[in-house]
Amino acid sequence: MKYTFEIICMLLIVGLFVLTQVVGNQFYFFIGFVILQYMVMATAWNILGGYGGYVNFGSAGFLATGAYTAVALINFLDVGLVEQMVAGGIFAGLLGLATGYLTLRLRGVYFAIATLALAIILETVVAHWDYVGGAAGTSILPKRKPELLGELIVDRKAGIFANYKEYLFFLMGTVAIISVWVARYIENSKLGRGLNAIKDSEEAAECMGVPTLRLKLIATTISGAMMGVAGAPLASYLTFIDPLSAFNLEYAINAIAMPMIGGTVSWAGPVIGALLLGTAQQVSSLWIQSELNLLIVGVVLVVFVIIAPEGIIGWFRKSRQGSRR
Amino acid sequence: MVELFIKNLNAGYGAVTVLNDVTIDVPNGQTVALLGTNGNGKSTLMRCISGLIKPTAGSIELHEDDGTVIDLTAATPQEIVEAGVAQVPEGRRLFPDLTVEENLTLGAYRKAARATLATNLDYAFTLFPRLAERKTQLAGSMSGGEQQMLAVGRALMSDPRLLLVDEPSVGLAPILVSQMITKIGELGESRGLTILMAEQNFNQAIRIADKGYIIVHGEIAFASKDAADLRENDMVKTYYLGA
Amino acid sequence: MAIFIDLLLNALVIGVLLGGFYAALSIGLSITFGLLDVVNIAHPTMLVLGAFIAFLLNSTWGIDPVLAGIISTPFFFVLGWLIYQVYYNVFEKSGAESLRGLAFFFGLLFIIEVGLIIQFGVDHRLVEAPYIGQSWNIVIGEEIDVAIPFRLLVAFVVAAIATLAIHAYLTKTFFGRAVRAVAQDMMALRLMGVDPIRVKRIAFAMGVATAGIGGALMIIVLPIEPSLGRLYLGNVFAIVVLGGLGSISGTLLAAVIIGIAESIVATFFGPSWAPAVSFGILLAVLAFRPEGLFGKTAGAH
Amino acid sequence: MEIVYEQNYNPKTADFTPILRAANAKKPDAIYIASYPNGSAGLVRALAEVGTDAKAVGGGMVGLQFAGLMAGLGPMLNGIANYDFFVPEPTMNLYPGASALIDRYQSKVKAENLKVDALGYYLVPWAYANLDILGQAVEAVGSLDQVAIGKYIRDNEFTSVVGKIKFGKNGEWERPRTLVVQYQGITNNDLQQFATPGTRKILLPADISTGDIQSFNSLRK
Repeated sequence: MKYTFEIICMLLIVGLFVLTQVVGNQFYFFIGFVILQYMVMATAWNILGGYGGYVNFGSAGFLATGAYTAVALINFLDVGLVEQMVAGGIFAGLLGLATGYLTLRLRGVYFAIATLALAIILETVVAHWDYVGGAAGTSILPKRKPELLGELIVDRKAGIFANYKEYLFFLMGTVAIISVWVARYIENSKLGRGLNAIKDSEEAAECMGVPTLRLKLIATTISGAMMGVAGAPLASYLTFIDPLSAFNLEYAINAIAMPMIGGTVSWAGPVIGALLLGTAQQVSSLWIQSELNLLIVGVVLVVFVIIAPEGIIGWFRKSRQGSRR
Repeated sequence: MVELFIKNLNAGYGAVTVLNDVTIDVPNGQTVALLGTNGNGKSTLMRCISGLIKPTAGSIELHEDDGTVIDLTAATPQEIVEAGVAQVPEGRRLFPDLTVEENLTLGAYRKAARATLATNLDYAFTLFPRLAERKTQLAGSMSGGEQQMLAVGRALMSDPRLLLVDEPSVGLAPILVSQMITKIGELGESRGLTILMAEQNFNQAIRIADKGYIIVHGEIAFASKDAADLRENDMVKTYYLGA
Repeated sequence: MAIFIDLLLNALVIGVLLGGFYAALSIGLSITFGLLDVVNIAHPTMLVLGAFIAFLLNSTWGIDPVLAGIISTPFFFVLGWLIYQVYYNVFEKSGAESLRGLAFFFGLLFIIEVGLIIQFGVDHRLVEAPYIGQSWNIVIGEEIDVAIPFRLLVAFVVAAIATLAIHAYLTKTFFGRAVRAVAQDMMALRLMGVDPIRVKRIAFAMGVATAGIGGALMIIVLPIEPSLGRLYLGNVFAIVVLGGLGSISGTLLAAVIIGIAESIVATFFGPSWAPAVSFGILLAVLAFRPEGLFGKTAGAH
Repeated sequence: MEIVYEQNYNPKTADFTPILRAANAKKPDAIYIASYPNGSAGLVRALAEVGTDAKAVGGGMVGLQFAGLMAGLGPMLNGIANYDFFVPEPTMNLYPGASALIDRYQSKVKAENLKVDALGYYLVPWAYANLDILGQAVEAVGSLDQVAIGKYIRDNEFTSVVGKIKFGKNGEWERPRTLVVQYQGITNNDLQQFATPGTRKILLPADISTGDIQSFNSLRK
């Protein structure tokens, strides 16, 4: 069937909604949100990094752009979460476009370092922007009884969701599913094939008439926008935000590690990577030591790039091919 | 003083066989031309001799005057250089970000050549005065002709007994080609070097060669008896004219 | 006016000293990344490891931190040797070094960092040495005097010696020249009778070995904790790229430029703008001159 | 009060001498520093290297309470006034059980070689009190009903290792309990001197003070 994937996506969104209504313990939504956020980050990173071969070290900068767009909007207009996410996406997308323009001549490691530099400059600027809390950060108290299209969304008794954690979880889940759909669409489109050609050899791609410049700009914009959307609810989720946590390098690292572990060639790679690594991190920080979080990322990453260079996806494909023979 | 013997050599890349049963002899002090157009296996043979590619069958040996035989077939590139074999690779393969002098000095990396570094450097500069003028210039910024001089100079820095020259004429203007080939010819005479030179410019190569081989599709299609045979044999003309 | 001159003079002096310190942090990366093309993003964390070893030697036996750095250098040489062995066999040999190699070093970064947390905890650590907390005051004129903190001076002098020694080694010895040539053409190097893998292995080990002494300087200059390496990741890469890949003297110069820029900005505009300025310089250089300030070939290839 | 110089610093700042110099140029009477551990240590060193004519220096410097930094900085701390939560001064005896708790903590850290603060004055009593109060509230309420527990904590006074505690309208301490201490008479880098009275004289609150504030430079050699 032509729209099987789309139908599955819709069913998943409905499934997420049902979960929020059935499961009572807020805590699951609390950690589920992080895993879903990482799924968006990994998927977004993979569009540029996995398909196009451009390694973005500055993912945290895009995420924080979304988060701070949201903070500015809350202070300025007191708008709801959905509006914050849309605005966060737009601004981070614009930042992606600017990054693309600024780094057009850069490839490989140079591009990676330029993105890192950009994130650090942004962090410094935000730390001086007192309107959003400056270096000290700012507390965000989510709106009481928020409404969307006339419906009361979050309220213990009368709302669609009993609390903010459920609402945030549902929103992030929806964004994750849409992101994955977009990534899959790109993968099978002219854009995806063009990016793949760029990854193999930019010169060759150019010679074959691939509009490398345009494709790169589209990819940096889409990837940046996705990260911005994922970052926008961060302030509401943490109820506090400061530059140090919003621009944390851990976001950048996870955004790279997850696709690498899952596999960078297909949309499913970042999803699997985020599910595995995200869950492992959340579980380990609960029951073991929080530092072990990072140890797990480190060890898993090293082991994977050594024994399963194409990630879990590649590993499966290989073993499937092996058994066919 | 050495003589190079290659017997029944087979070699290739992975599953692709490039050289098939190649037998060549480069006598002491002679300049031997390995002729053939592009893609016939000249460079592969050169790489085999230098140990960059391992042959799948056959042998490569250096025979010394006193009867010692050095087997190069399974030797590493380092051991081959230590045995006194230097190569001027196809495409020159200079270190573009190093200066002319540094490129030359790297040529003397071989232990036996380090002691005579100064003498050899002087020799290279006398042979190619242009290099002396551009001593501190980056190799990558020089013209094609100068780069070829540097490539030859660099190979000489290791005090080789056997010099392999792969396509010295590629990318050079005709006048420079003839100058370069003449220089290589002089080298053989003045330093008593044994030279194996791969070339597709038949005319120029046979000018200085003491004997020659024509390689076609990885096989030796013709082996001349001597210099006169190389210049006059009809086979050469047939191949040269592009049969 | 006197105050302005006083501040400017001190900012310049501190900037140069700071630059020397930054050079010590970057020089190893200038070898491994600049000359060998190995993107060792774990380098700053290795420096922190070096700093902790200096701390351990200093707090247990009272060994001077600089001496401790020299003592730990062979250990880092071996560590670098082993890491390259894995890196070469798993990634470089199969030509898969770019993305996977990067991920490999990313993972290494976290393994070292968490190892340090498990071993030492997350507290800040300092070392004791007679020169820490002392300074050399030079009175130049009325209301103008220059104070040179000894810890920065020690860092600068050691860094300068190490950088010059490495520079001399790379330009004056046969092996050093081979190191500089190895990323340019491995095959040609083979034809010179050099084993390029051995060259890379030793050179990489040398680059990592600088983490011993560099880490010691780090803990002399500032308190350290396990995740400090991540903070310096941007700085050291910025300096190496700014200086131009493959240029050791360029790295030193770039480090001094960043040091002076940071200290002038810190003095006259406020310290919190400093990173934006140094990374602004980097970004501008990357956008308009990708080969870096002193690089020879284009970096954008 | 006139503010003559105010700046933020970045967590990565390696050297703080330019900052102190720029501040000194404005000839301040007092320097208030709000810093995290890295900056605290950097500024203490800069104060030792560049010096200052300000009469009072310190404020909210996080990190100087940590055993590692105290030992590392040693005499460089002299004269700095800083906030703290608990110090081994005689007047702190009004907290019943605190010293027994610290003793237990210190011996456990030593015996099991734990990678945590070796002294534990700064956070241990209050962390203990935190959970103690929660525990008392849960027992009094008799269930895990969050609303009821919250109400109980707001409405009642508690006694724990840090004495009597009552919370004010906004959840703050009804009576401020933060100490202001001044580092005095530190002679070397030995950690144990910080476990004895005298190195951190309590200036505030006044009822438990063990010393008077002295000018910054009078306490430095």
